[in-house]
Amino acid sequence: MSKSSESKSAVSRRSALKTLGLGAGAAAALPLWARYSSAETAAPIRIGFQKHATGIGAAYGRWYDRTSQAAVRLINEAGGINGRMVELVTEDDGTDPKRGAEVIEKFATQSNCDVAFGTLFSHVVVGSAPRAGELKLPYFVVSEGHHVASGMLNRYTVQPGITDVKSQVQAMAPFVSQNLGKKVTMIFPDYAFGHDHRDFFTAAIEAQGGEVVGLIPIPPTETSFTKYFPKIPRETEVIYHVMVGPGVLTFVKELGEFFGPSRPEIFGFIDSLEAVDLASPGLEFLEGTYFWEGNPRYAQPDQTEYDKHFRAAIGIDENGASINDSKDVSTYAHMFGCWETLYVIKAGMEAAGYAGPQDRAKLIEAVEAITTMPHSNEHPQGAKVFNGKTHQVFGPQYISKVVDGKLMVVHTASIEDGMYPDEVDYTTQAL
Amino acid sequence: MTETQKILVLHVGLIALLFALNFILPAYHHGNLARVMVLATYAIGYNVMLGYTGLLSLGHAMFFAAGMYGMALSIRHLGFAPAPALLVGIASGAGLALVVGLLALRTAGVAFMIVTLMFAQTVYLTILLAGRWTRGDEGFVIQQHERVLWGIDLSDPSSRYLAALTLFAICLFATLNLIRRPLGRVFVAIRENEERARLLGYNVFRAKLFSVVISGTISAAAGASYGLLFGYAGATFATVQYSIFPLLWVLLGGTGTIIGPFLGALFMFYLIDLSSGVTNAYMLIAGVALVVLVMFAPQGIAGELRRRIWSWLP
Amino acid sequence: MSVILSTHGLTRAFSGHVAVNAVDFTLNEGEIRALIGPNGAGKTTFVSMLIGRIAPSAGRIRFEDQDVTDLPAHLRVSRGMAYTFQITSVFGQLSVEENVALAARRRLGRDRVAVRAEVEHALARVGLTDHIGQTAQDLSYGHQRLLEIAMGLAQRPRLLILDEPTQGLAENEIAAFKTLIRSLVPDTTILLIEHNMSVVMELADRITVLNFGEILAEGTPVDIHANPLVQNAYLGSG
Amino acid sequence: MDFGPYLMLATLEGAVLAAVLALMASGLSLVFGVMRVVNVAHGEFYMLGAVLAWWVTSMVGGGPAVAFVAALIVVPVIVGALAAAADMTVLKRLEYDPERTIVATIGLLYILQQVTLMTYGADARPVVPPFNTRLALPWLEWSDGGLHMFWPWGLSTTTYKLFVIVAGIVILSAVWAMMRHSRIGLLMRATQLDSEMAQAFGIPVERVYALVFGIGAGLAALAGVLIVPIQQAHYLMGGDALLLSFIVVIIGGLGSLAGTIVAALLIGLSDGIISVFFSPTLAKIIATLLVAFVLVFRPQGLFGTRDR
Repeated sequence: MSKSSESKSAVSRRSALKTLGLGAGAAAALPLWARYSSAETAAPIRIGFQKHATGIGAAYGRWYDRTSQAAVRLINEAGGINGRMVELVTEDDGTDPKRGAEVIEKFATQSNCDVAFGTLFSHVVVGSAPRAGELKLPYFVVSEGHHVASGMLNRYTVQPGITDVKSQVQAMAPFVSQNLGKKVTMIFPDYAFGHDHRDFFTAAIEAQGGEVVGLIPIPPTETSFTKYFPKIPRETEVIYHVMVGPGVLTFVKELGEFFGPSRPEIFGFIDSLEAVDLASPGLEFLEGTYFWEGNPRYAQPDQTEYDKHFRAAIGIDENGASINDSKDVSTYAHMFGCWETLYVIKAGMEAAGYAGPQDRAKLIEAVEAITTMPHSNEHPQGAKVFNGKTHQVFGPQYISKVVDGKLMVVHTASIEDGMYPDEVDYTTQAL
Repeated sequence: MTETQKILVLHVGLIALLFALNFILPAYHHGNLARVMVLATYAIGYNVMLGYTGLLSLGHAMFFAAGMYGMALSIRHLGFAPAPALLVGIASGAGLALVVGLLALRTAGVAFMIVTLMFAQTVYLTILLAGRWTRGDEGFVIQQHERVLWGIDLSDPSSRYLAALTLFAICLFATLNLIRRPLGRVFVAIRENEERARLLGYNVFRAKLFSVVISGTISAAAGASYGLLFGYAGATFATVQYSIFPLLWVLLGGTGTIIGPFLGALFMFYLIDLSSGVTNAYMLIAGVALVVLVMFAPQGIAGELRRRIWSWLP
Repeated sequence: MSVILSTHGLTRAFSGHVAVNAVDFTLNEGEIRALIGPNGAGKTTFVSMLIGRIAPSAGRIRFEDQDVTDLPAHLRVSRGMAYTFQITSVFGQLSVEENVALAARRRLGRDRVAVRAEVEHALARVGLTDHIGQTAQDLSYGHQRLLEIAMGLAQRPRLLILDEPTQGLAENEIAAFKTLIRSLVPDTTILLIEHNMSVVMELADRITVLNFGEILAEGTPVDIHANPLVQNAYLGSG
Repeated sequence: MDFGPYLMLATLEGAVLAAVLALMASGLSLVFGVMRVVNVAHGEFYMLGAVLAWWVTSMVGGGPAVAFVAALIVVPVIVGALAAAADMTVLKRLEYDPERTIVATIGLLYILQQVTLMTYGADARPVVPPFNTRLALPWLEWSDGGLHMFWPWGLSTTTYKLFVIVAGIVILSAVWAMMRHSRIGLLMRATQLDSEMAQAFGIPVERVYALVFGIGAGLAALAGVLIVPIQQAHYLMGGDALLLSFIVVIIGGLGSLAGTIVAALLIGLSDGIISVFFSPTLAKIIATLLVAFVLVFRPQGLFGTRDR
């Protein structure tokens, strides 16, 4: 597998050289003014990639980077966007909203980026988006936060590659109440991301005739969790957990140690174990528990060609780990969002006839005009519906069960399960 | 020129230079400088305590955050206009500083550092606890239409720059004036020798309390302005890291100098900005810079200037 | 003559060790009083309680007919006491001028002209006029002692407590010091801890001898000089 | 869960935290006691302990137990040597000026953290515990006119957690014995009392300082090695540990080893027990405020004595 991708890149280098050679020859034959304008159009499209290289988001940042690099490579091999190569301009935001906003400014005014892209953590998105809006820099986030669709942000901020948390959570409720139990205890981080889970899931499960019997918010920066578990009410039928950050493995391990052999049903968001090897010591108890997955980490028996293509391009094996290091587990449930977003940028730019920063408004309008995206190599996670008013995409959600130490999909929630009424219409805002 | 004239020329010159830069800087550096001026204001506030009174706080982020949230929450939940919201922010910082000062000043030295750290941690956790209103760590956006101060749209680059410059200039000259007045001289006396100051008949506790309140108020003004100018309030600004930053800027620029905080904030900003192009681990460079500075230039940039050429530098 | 300062049963114990034991002491307005005694007799502890640096374990202090025992140091100073440290305690990084100005400014406030005049006056009296622009820590040790005294003077105190003021001064400076102190009375009352016996004998109106935290003797220089108890205490300790 | 078993569980969890905290904080306290400086990079030595433990255990074969013992021995030595080197190259030149030392150790903190990020990466990595059996614990209940033993849901601990508690006690006893009864301990105590006097008596104060700084860091690293099979090694793990050990050292009275250990117990246990009564974040707020108020109203710490 690695061999074929090597030869592919060698080909692409050769073809790139050829293109360059042609370009130079053509340029030499043209008059001076034309040479300049052609040089401009031949210049690459620059996509500013706001990367969580350091800070608490770093584990995600690394995989967002690999995914994005792979997608850009493929886009370039296929001729780029509007005949121009695509270049990622990567800046670390330190997973910090202040630095995030500074990075956005840098993209817009210093490194001549056409668009900004790639942010995951909500606070960085919310801190950066106002600057993107003011600078009229299209800002494509891959955050799964509800901030875009809630109307808090602005016309220039779009989330076209990953479903938001409100939709994800809502889509889980029917399965949970019908298959696992009606009395749910939620364990979640005590900040905005966790509160979204709390509020949206509580509403959704009640709509399904279930109820939340216990809420256990965990303070950020907590490193040991056992002491909170006794607060789980005895009547609990299902535990719903979602954690983020470096303490996730401890959390899941201690949850297992707490219950020992007799446990209620457990349903978690894979965020609790993203980038963590399911074969890690202490996770044996997860056998038979359920997870939401944005994209199934383990290649399923009915794996699509699109998923194979996606894995091969990034260099990921059938267990969702790096092909070079089986212990290097990816953030598979989220990172497809970068890939799909880049293809949305490509589609938007092509539809808008994007030629340069003067066309940024046109680009936003073109993206807003997108409605559906078919399940394809460009959208390997599944077909999508995009809502141009709320700037939010909706896709299928997966529920997997741990069987023999692997996550096997048992239910696919449809796009409709995750739909909710619009809370904003960004298209009414000025461009 | 007398010393007073030299001092005036230097500081008025700095403000004039910054004003002129508004018209010539390229967009990126123009934006950066606006940010640096607000952060430098925060550092000026910090310097009142550390540089002029000898009080080392490790919890100043709580004042910055108090200003930011006082402003932002009154816009978001009470529908205030920017001007009164700004006042609410500044008043929140002043009030918090008064309470913290009354308690923390019962301690000194290392204990004072830790107490301020603990209070700041409490403020941070309280912001998270009140997530229903503050949106916790994620924070919230202050929309563009809510940021029009006296008809001036603060999201416009030039307005933002000039607003930041105004804030910076006010605080710069206010502290310059302060340290030349009797109260400021008492601060310095306390920094130099607290016991002696007490036995000259000065109420040292009250003077230190003034210092904490002035420092907290300026820091809160910076926090409120930051939120208003850049359209965002979030709990990150209350974390320990944001208490360490002004310490770094002030030490880097020169403790107990009026222009030091600005120089430090500017230097640090570009150090991080440039080194982040070289390596992901740009904080490594910040770390090395700190160690090197403290070993070879403990007085900071302005301190070295004072030691070598401008002995009159206030 | 009226009493400016008195103590009644003033006591201070440090974790069991009694440094000052039930001292009854009165100081008359306008006099120069010397406080002497062997090392460890409790002199510095005693004056530290007078000025408020150390809280007494028991006893009361009255200053100008008011009980000041519970007042913090800075309020005693603002009522007219002043204190110069035994170990030089000036603001080392600040200029000589600013050191004295700080002492004067509490009383004179923002009046820059008056402060400046007071500074020049105090420095002239101790002979440091030429050093006005220097940084205090660059002064010689003796000059720092004089600066300390100038800071005392600039406060225009009613009672000036000097803790070993002549330590480290040259002979000619000591002579000038004696003249200076004499010129202060009777407006200012002087309480002086001193080891230099010639200074004590020449300056003091009366002498109080402290030994093991208690008053051993009190009287004129001539009386004390002749007192066998005092001689014994000094010889015994030395 | 019923109140009784809940309290017992919280106590057990608290004891594990207390053991680790006591180790780490005694290192901080030792450094402050002898050298009169605050080492802000102390949390990073803890982090290095955990990260190097991961590294050593993945290098050494022969099963988790052997690998873990190897880490337990090798890692503190490496970290201690590193810290001693930092002391000799940086802190010594600052002449241990308290404020400059704080700044320098903040710099050191960033350096260690970022070098770890560059080499080890941003992931949290687990270390296999040498042994780890879940122990369900019984509880007694008065019912039907007699005492009955039953096994409440969730009341359990693991053998490894019990081992951490025991290891903490053993190591701290060893440190205490070293301070009391060895020549090195004597030199340290002499230096602590009066460094100038110690120098005058021919004690190599500089070397004692380097040694103390090394031992302090070694203790933090040891805490890191012990905790890593329970938590994971992550490059940002030092921050909160530093904050907690600061709290412990302050509550215990700066520089007092016995006070530090008592305070670690108090903080460890109360961290567990306060969370029984309040919502977790509120519990953290209350605990933080309590510490602040202790400092404000008893600045010498709960167990220290006033200087004058």
